[in-house]
Amino acid sequence: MIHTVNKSPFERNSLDSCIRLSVKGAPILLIEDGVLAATRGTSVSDKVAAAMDDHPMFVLGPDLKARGLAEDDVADGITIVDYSGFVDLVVEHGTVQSWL
Amino acid sequence: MIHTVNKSPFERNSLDSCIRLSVKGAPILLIEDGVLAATRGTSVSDKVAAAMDDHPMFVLGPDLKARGLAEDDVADGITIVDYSGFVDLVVEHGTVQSWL
Amino acid sequence: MKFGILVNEGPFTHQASDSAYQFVKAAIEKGHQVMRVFFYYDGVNNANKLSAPQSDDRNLVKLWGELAAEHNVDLVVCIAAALRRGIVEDNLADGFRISGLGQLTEVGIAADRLVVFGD
Amino acid sequence: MKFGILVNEGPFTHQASDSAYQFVKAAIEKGHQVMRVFFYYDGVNNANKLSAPQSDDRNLVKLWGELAAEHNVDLVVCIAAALRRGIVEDNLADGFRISGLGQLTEVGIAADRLVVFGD
Amino acid sequence: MSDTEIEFDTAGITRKFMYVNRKAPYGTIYALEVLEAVLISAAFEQHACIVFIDDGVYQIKKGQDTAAVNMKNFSKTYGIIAMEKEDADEDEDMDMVWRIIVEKESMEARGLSRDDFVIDVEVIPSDELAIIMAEQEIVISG
Amino acid sequence: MSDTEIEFDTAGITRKFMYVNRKAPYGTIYALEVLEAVLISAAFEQHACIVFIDDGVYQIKKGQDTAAVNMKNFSKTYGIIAMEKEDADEDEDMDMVWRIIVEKESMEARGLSRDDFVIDVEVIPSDELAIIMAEQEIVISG
Repeated sequence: MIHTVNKSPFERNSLDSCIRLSVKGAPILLIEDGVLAATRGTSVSDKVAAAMDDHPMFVLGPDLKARGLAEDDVADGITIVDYSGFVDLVVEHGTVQSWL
Repeated sequence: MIHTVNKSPFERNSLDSCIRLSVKGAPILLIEDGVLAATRGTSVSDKVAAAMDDHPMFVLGPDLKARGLAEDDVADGITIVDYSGFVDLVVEHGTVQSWL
Repeated sequence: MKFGILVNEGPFTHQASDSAYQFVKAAIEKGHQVMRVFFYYDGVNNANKLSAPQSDDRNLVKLWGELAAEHNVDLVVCIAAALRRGIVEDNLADGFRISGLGQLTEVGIAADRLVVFGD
Repeated sequence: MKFGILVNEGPFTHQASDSAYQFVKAAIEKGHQVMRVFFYYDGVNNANKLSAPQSDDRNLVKLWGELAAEHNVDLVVCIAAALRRGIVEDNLADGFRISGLGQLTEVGIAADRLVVFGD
Repeated sequence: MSDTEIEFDTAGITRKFMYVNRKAPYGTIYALEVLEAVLISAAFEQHACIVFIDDGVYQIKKGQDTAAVNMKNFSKTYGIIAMEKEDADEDEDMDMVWRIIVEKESMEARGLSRDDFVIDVEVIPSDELAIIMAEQEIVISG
Repeated sequence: MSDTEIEFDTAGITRKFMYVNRKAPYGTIYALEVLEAVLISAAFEQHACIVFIDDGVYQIKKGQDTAAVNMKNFSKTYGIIAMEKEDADEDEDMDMVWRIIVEKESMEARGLSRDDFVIDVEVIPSDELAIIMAEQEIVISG
C-alpha cells in the first residue's frame, strides 16, 4: 500500500492521520498542498522527519515548483518524483490510500 | 467585530487562527462543522475553555442538533443561538469576519 | 439594517449555501433588508436551473429563487466565476442574474453588514 | 497495468481534477491502460460542456474529452451526483457518458489499481 | 444515457473494498455520497470495510435532527448498511465479509463512546486498524 | 445579462475592505479569485487591506512555476496589486489607503522571510494584526 496526502500539514490533520494509521514501511507521497510538508525549517519539519523513520517519503516535484518551492528547500531524505514517478510508485506498491 | 468559525477544530486550524487574531472581548460564533468545538470532554475542550477567558462564545443550535449533539453536551459558558440569534449577533457586533 | 451576503460554495458539497439561505430567511423575518446575495467561486453553481435533487431533499436553487421573488432579494452571479464553471443565461435559474464582480464591492459599500459563507 | 480513477471535485476550485488528468496522461504515456475515470461528488462538474475558462487558462472539460477520444478512456459521470448538480445530457461535454454508481464498483473490481483524487 | 455502455467482466471476483470516512456530516456532503457508494457495492457482493476515523465518527452519532437546517437526515441509512452486513454474515453461500469499524483514538478524542452510535461497530485502536487498512485492495475516500 | 440591473449609490463613500488570504495557491482556486475581487475594488476607490496569514503566505512566494501542473500562474498579478497600492499612496486627491500585510507568525512557522515574497509587504505580529483586523468594515475571506 502507498499513501498520498494532498493537504497542507499546517491547515489540516490529514498527514497526522496518515502517519497514525499506516503500517511501518509504507511509503507516503505528498502531492498538491501536501507538498508544503516537505520543506526544511518549518514548524512541522520535526514531525515529518520523525515519520521518515518509519516511512519512505516522496514529494511531487511539479506541485513543489508551482508553489515556488525549490528542490534545495526540500528536507534531506525526501525523494522528488514527477507524475511518471507517481505512476511508478502506484504500480510498485499496490493499493493506494488517498488521505483527502 | 464578530468572528464566525465553520470548521471542525479537530480537522483544521481555523479556530486556532481566529483565537490568535481576534482582539480580547470579540465574540466568536461556532457554526456548521465549527460546532464540534462546543462539546464537553473532547481533546479541544481545554483550548476552547481558555479562549472563553477572552471571548464570549456562541454556538448555532440548528447545527448542533443536525450533528446529534444535545444542549446538555455543550460546555458551560457557551451560549446556544438559532439563526435569528445569529442575525442579532451580527447586528449588535458590527463587521463579521468568517474564518473559513 | 441592510445586509449583503457572499456565498462561496455551490449547493450540496458544502453547507455554505444552506447556512446563507437560513441566515437570509431569518434576517428578513426579523424585518431586515437583504440587498443582495452575491454568488462567487463555486457559489455560482447555486444558479444552475438543471439541478434536480432527490424528492426528499431540499432544492436550494429553487429556494433561493422563491426567496428572491417574495422578498425582492437581488441574486447576482459573478460572470467571471460563472463562465469558468459553465453557468450562462441558458441554464440560469429564475431569480438570478449574471453580472460583474463590481457588484460585490458595491454591496460591500452600500450594506451595513457583509456576511460571508464559504469553505 | 490497468488503472481506474475516481475524481471527487470539479475543475477550478480544487486541484483534484488537474492532478488526476496529469496522472492519467503519465500512465498512458508509460504504456498503462486507464480503463475508466469515474466522476463523483462535485467531480461531475468536469463534464459541463458550457465551461469556458479564460483563454490563458487550461480547459479541463476539453482536455478530458480529448484524452478520452485519443486513448479510448471511458469517462463516466455518476447519474445521482450529476442530477443533484444539474449535469444532464443537454450540457454533457463530448467524451463523457452518464451512468450509475455501480460503474465505480465495477472498475474497482476490474482494474489493478484505483486511485482517488479529491478534497 | 449515452449509446456506448461499456462493461467489464467482474463475475465471480470478490475484492476487498474499504470506505474511509473522515469528515463530519452536513458540513460537507461526503458522508452521504460515500454511503450511496457502499450500498451499491453490496449488489456486486464485494467485501466491504467501512471505517470511521477523525470527524467521520460523527457521521454515525445518535440523535441527528436536521429539521432546523433543512437538510436531508441520512443517518438512518446506516441501518441499511447494518442489514447488508447481517445478510453478508448469515449467508453461507456468499463469500462476502462486511466490517464496520470506528477508530478508538478518534472516538475518544471527541468524548464519544460505543453507545453514542446508531449502529453496532467494532472499536479498534489505530495500530490494529493500520494493519487492517494495509490489507485492503481498493480504498475509496470521500 | 438580465434585464434588471440593480445599482446602489456608492458615490463618495470610502470604506475599509479587508481581504483575508489563508489558503495555499493552486491546491484550491481561492487565491486567484480573491485577487480578482481586490483588483475590482480599486476601481471603486476603496481602502484595501490585503492580508496573508496561515498558508496564504505561500500565495506570494517567489519562483512559482506552474508549467508542469498546467495551471495558470497568477503570482504576477500581485505586481498589479502593488501598482494599485502605489497609485493610492501617491495620489493626494484620493482618500484611499492600501496595505499589504503578512502575519509574522505564519511566515516564520513556514520557514519563510520577507525576501521570499514577490511584493513588498508589511510583516506584522499577530497581536498587532488583530487590532488592524478589528478596525475593518468589510471582511472578504476566500
